[in-house]
Amino acid sequence: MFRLPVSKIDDLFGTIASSRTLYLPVDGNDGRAKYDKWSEGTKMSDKLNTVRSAKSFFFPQTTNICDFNVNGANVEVVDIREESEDFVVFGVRACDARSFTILDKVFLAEPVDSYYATRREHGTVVTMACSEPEENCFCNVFGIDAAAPEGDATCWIADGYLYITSNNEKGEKFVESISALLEETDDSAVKAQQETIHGIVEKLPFGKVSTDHFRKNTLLEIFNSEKWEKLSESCLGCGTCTFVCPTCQCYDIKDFDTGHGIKRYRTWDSCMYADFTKMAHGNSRNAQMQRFRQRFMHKLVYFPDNNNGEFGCVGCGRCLSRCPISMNIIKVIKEFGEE
Amino acid sequence: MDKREEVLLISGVDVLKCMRCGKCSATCPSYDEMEYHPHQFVYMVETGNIEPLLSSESLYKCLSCFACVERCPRGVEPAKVVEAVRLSAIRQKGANHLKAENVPELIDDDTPQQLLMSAFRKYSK
Amino acid sequence: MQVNDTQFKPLIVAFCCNWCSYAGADLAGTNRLNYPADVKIIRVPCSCRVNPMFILRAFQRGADGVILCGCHPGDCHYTSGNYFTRRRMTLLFSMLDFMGIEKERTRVEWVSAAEGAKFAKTMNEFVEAVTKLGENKRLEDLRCKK
Amino acid sequence: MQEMIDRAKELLADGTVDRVVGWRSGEFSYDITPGVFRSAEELDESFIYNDLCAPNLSKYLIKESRKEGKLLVFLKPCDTYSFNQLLKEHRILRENVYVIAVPCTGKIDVDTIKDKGIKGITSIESDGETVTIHTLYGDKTMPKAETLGDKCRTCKSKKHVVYDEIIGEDGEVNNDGARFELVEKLENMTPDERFEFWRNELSKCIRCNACRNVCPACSCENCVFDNPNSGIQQRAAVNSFEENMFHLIRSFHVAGRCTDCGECTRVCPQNIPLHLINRKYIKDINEFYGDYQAGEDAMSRAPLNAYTFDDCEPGIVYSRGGKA
Amino acid sequence: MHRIGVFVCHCGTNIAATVDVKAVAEEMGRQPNVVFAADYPYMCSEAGQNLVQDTIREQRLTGVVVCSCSPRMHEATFRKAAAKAGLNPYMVEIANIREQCSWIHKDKVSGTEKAMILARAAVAKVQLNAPLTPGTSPVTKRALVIGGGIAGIQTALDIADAGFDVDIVEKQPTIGGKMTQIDKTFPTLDCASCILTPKMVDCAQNEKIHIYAFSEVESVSGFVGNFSVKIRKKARFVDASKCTGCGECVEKCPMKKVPNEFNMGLDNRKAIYIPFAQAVPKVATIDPNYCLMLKNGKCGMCSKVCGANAIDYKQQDEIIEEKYGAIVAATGYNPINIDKFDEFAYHQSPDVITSLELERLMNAAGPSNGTLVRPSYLNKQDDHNAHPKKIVFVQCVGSRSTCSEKGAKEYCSKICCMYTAKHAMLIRDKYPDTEVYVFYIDVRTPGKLFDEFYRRAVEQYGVHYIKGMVGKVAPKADGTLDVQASDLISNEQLHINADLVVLATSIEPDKTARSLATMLTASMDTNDFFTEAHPKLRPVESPTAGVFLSGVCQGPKDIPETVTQAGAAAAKVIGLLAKDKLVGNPCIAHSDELMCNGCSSCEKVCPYGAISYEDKEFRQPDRTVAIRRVASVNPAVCQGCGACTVACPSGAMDLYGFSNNQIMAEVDAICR
Repeated sequence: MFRLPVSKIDDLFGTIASSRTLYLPVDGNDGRAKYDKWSEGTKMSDKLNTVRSAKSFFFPQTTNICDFNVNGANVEVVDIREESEDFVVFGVRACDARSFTILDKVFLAEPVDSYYATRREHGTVVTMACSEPEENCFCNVFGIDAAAPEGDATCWIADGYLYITSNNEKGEKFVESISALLEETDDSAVKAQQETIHGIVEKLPFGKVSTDHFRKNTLLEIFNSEKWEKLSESCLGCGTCTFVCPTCQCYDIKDFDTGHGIKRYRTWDSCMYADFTKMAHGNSRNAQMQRFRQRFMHKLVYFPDNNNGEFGCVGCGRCLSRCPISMNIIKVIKEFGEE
Repeated sequence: MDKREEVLLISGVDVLKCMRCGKCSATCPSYDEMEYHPHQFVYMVETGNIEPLLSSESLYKCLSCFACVERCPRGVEPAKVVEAVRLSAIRQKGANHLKAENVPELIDDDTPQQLLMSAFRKYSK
Repeated sequence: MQVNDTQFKPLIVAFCCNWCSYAGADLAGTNRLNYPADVKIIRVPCSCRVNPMFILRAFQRGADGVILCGCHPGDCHYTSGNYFTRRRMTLLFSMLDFMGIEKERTRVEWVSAAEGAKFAKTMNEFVEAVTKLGENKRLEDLRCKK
Repeated sequence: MQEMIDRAKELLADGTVDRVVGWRSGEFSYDITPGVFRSAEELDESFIYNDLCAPNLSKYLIKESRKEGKLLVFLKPCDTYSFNQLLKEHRILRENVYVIAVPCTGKIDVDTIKDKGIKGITSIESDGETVTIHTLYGDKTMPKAETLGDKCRTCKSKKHVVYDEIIGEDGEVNNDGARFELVEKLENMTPDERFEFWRNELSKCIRCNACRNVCPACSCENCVFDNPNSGIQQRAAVNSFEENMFHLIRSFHVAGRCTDCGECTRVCPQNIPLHLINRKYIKDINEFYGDYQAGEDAMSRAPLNAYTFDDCEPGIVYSRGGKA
Repeated sequence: MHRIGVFVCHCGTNIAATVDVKAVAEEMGRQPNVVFAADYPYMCSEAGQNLVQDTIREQRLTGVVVCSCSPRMHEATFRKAAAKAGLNPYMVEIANIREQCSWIHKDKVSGTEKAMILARAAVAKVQLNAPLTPGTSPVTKRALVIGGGIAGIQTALDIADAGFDVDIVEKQPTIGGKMTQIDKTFPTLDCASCILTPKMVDCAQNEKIHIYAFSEVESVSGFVGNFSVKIRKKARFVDASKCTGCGECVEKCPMKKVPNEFNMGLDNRKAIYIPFAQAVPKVATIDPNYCLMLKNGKCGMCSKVCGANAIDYKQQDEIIEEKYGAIVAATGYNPINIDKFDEFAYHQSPDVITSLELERLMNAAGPSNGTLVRPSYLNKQDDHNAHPKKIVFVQCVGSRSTCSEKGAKEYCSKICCMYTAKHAMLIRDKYPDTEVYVFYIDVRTPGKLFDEFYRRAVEQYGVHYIKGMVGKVAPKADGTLDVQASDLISNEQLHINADLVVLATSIEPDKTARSLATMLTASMDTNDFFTEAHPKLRPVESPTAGVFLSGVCQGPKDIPETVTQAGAAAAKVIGLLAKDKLVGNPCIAHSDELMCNGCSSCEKVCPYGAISYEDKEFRQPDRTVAIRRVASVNPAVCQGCGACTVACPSGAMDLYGFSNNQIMAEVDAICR
């Protein structure tokens, strides 16, 4: 465990940014937090979380995959992949840190998604423990400790100091790179803060929501439940939940005719959209109820079934606060959990 | 710049718009005192035949009453052409039509001094 | 022939209604009235056929200016088409301006079939205005650049 | 609220309607979901109407009014304008809808409260004047006026323009023009500043389509941006052009039809003041073609579907609107 | 996959001089889906068309692009050629590389580059073209002629002669128009009414012709072959079916002080009147502005004396609706208002008159019974000063002038030179003691026997023609007029002491033409003359299908020319009415029912009422069935403007031939 006084945090950022790009949560013009590139004078946000999740660092909203140069009747395929630069994402919360593990299971499984893998390789995730969890937080439901986030290295802010420890080799290298600013210390202050946080988490409104029902081999029963109709009745079919979700990873591949060639790119897609997975014959899920069901079945049933019981949700609470009609995964879990 | 260009530039008139109807001359109150009449001014400027105009007394017979401008069906504005030729003449060194020494002989009791001042301004550089 | 490569040549898309402005453009040609080759005309049945979509599309693809020409108000071959155009484009241009996009890049002119000279004059003026503004940056799509 | 529930029960009981479209309470006092209630029990269990019931219910009626049976809907003043506009566009079958107008004194915007640095909100109570906020970290109070979003702060009308019956007193139209203040502020900027402003805002857009899907004017069977044959289909915006394109075209399509219900801004997860774009159109229409409020009635022609012989020319834009 | 053929025309050197046509063809040959590209000296020649047709067959082309002159010129030619070779004519696109390229640009490099871009846009568009088949619509076999002057009369007679019904709408109480007011006609000097009135009677007696006199067109809807017109029959306060035209009522009417418009206000008529003896229909009309009964309810004299009981003070305007296959505009002209030409003293002296007033003064049925007198002596014709001894004619009053603020016209009114020569000649013939001066700018006499006529006036009748415009007319104390003018040939200023000054005022289209043009959706030029579909090749058709032009409403004309054009317009109408069915324009709007919201936006902007709605059952994506309101377009009514396509937010409404995707493909190709 190392530490440095919070007053010297700008030196820390400066040192990190001297050798690679540093991203961290900052307050935007509207006072809401978003990830942004650090430069001299950038202040880290003290908001609990960013509006958008950190997944775009590894899985951006749109990615150019390749180009086709068209010249008359000749078509030439161009690989546009470039070696990406090293970067550090600082201040990632426990929920988002866990989301990377979930995304890894999708994108790093064979066949490996090279676009994702390259970004993952070049990125170092430095997490930050939560000190003031909010009403929408329920990461503990999925076994995430807001006081001990994962990531390559983890930070805590307590008693005027920033505490830092590494969790793996990449993390060690990171800590090594800033060691000049750090002093070694014990973890007593961190332990004390963790206890406080655990106390708050205990009392969170959704802290005790049970997901047990989804683990009881209940796929068909849940799928065929009549409850979906009511749950989804006012769903607008927008993609807000999907796009703010740190674990949603569906995308569409599209071609854009530039006039002198084609750019093939992939772009986030949402299973809530009416034209999601539209094929030659039409759509596989025709009603909004079916699309709504798909999203929650995927997070709560299909994903865990295929991944040793790990849910496809990290309890960050973004969908809870952002859904235009306040329908969300907690309401779904509770609806089925009550049985 | 040749004289024609100069006159066109000063007057801002497009002499090519003239359709030679002669209404300017028909309406001119100084017609009988002029050697060259308004429609001839326009035509001679159009053909570049300006020297005779510059030396003609006609220049100073035009009253600038603008009747020709008012009546011209094509909007040619002949009075502006006359004025431009006059200016072109006066701008030549020493070509003032009215010199200071000529003024006293023009004075009589009935002439307002303002008229003399105006004439002096108009006809000298 | 000498072409100065560094000089900015704008790309202008002109939507012309079939009945008045396209015929006006033809008349400009018949009378050999010059205007820059930067202007490319697209024939539409009526100025009211022009969807804002087309205008944005032109900017996306690299146009530096878009001009709409139609019959004079009251002379529309279809009676009322240009009246709708007038409202649509007034509002659209005002919105583009509201978004900070140079208002001089878009224009509507009424050119009748008899106004070949006006057509050429309008195009000359518009090309000059757009040339002054330079390249369209605010509504560009970098993917479409060569 | 109890009056509304009682009346709804009566109408269900006497067979006037067979279902009720209203607001359903959630986990907290403020996460309210629109819902369809089919029985008295259901109404007792979860029907709610308070200062937090922001969602505009009129758009749901496009689908609901085409189902069998008659339904009861509660509409706030704002929602009645949307309702009328949809009637004008033949999107709602009026004969299948029983409208009860309910008063509104402005809806509390949770994000506005959160933006004041208040964290961990577990419930919000309002007595119409003062708002009490219970949080994980203690209670806070503030005047209700401070909790309203821009749309409610500059409310255009508390008058219901259509209903079958009304609960409470009908309000007045507010013509003080306050709703255009922010638009005017932008108009007074230089084009560069305006461009900067909108780039900054629209670059946040994640194209989740919440604004479009919640908008009562955006009720197309198939949106051009979803239609591969439209030539302008987009998924997520790839670059600044596509961001501009989406919002320019969307706002143009609703120009003259937007009732200024403000739902677009309310639901935007990225906090983009989208309603300012629509209000700019409304302001321009008022100035160019005379005052027009979409949804005020179900008959008048939308300004873009009408004209007069002496409308202003598009050139007017060059001589007005913002600094050069 | 498309197989496109591109044909680049040299148009002699018209294109080839500034566009490298070979390079354009080569470049087009490299475009995707282009299987054939060639250049040819004259594509529109028979050999050029054969090249297109042969290539279509040999190369199995699915689309053709011709890079040539404007599509307004030869699009139809190449479409026809393609159709002959078995290709749908709407699979042909024209790249306009002449009017909009080679003729505009002098530099060959940029001209060639632009031609390639225009060609590429056409290639891009044609690939999205769809084969189209025009719809057909029936033809109502009845024509409407608006205006009952010599133009309208001749058109109506010719149409009726071919066996078709034709209606004439005339706003005056009688047909006949301006020609009824004219005394003699040039260059033959025969009497105008002698040749006109038989035609008027023919109209009245022809079973195929129906005259709506004292009527105006109220509204026009529909389209070629199927117009529906509302006609307002203005109240005459006389039952036309009962009135025998005996004139008893006119005789007895006590209201005598009504300015007589037929005599240009030079004398008076009664409040109930028949404009002139040969009026058709010969029916009395009460002028409500002067009739004492209608104004004050006191009098009723006409009603008392009418043996036919035809007077009806309660008569109202009546609206009649009729269907027509074709409409002819023959609205004629009027002299312009010369109020603002104060240099001619028109308002200061009664002896300054217009030429049309002179016609009345010389006419036997006129205010002076055909004796030429100075208007100031109209009531004392026996005075020795009544007869004018010196007459000055002023040409081009308000014509050929850019002073539009005075109401002047830039065009030449065309008829003035000839009628002035006629007037001068007639006066000199009848009153050899009268001196006649004609002040002219140019004497314009193209036409059969026209110049000979003018020369006769000078050589045989001794009319003084003086080149130079009159600058000023000033009334003098002795009642004569001082005419100040410049003789440009002798280079002197003249002052003529005239007894009478006659102004050859410019003529302008009738004021009603403008609103009629709007109703007909026919276009007008800046002078309010109707525009022809083509100034040379289609001079009697308006650009609006089914609307034809006859007489001065299209441009200044004399009587023979008017009659010629009237016959030509009638021939065009007969050609149209002889068809049983009309083939429509297939480039019309159509709605995709699956996307239509039924919101009615399109209906609101459609100028033709071509869009209607119906409730239809649709299977929804979620397999439920829903009833939705959807738009459909009547292909016979739609004219293809495309207003609806932009009003439609969902893009359900699109236009054949100019679809969203076609236009965007052109945009893309141009901006590439």
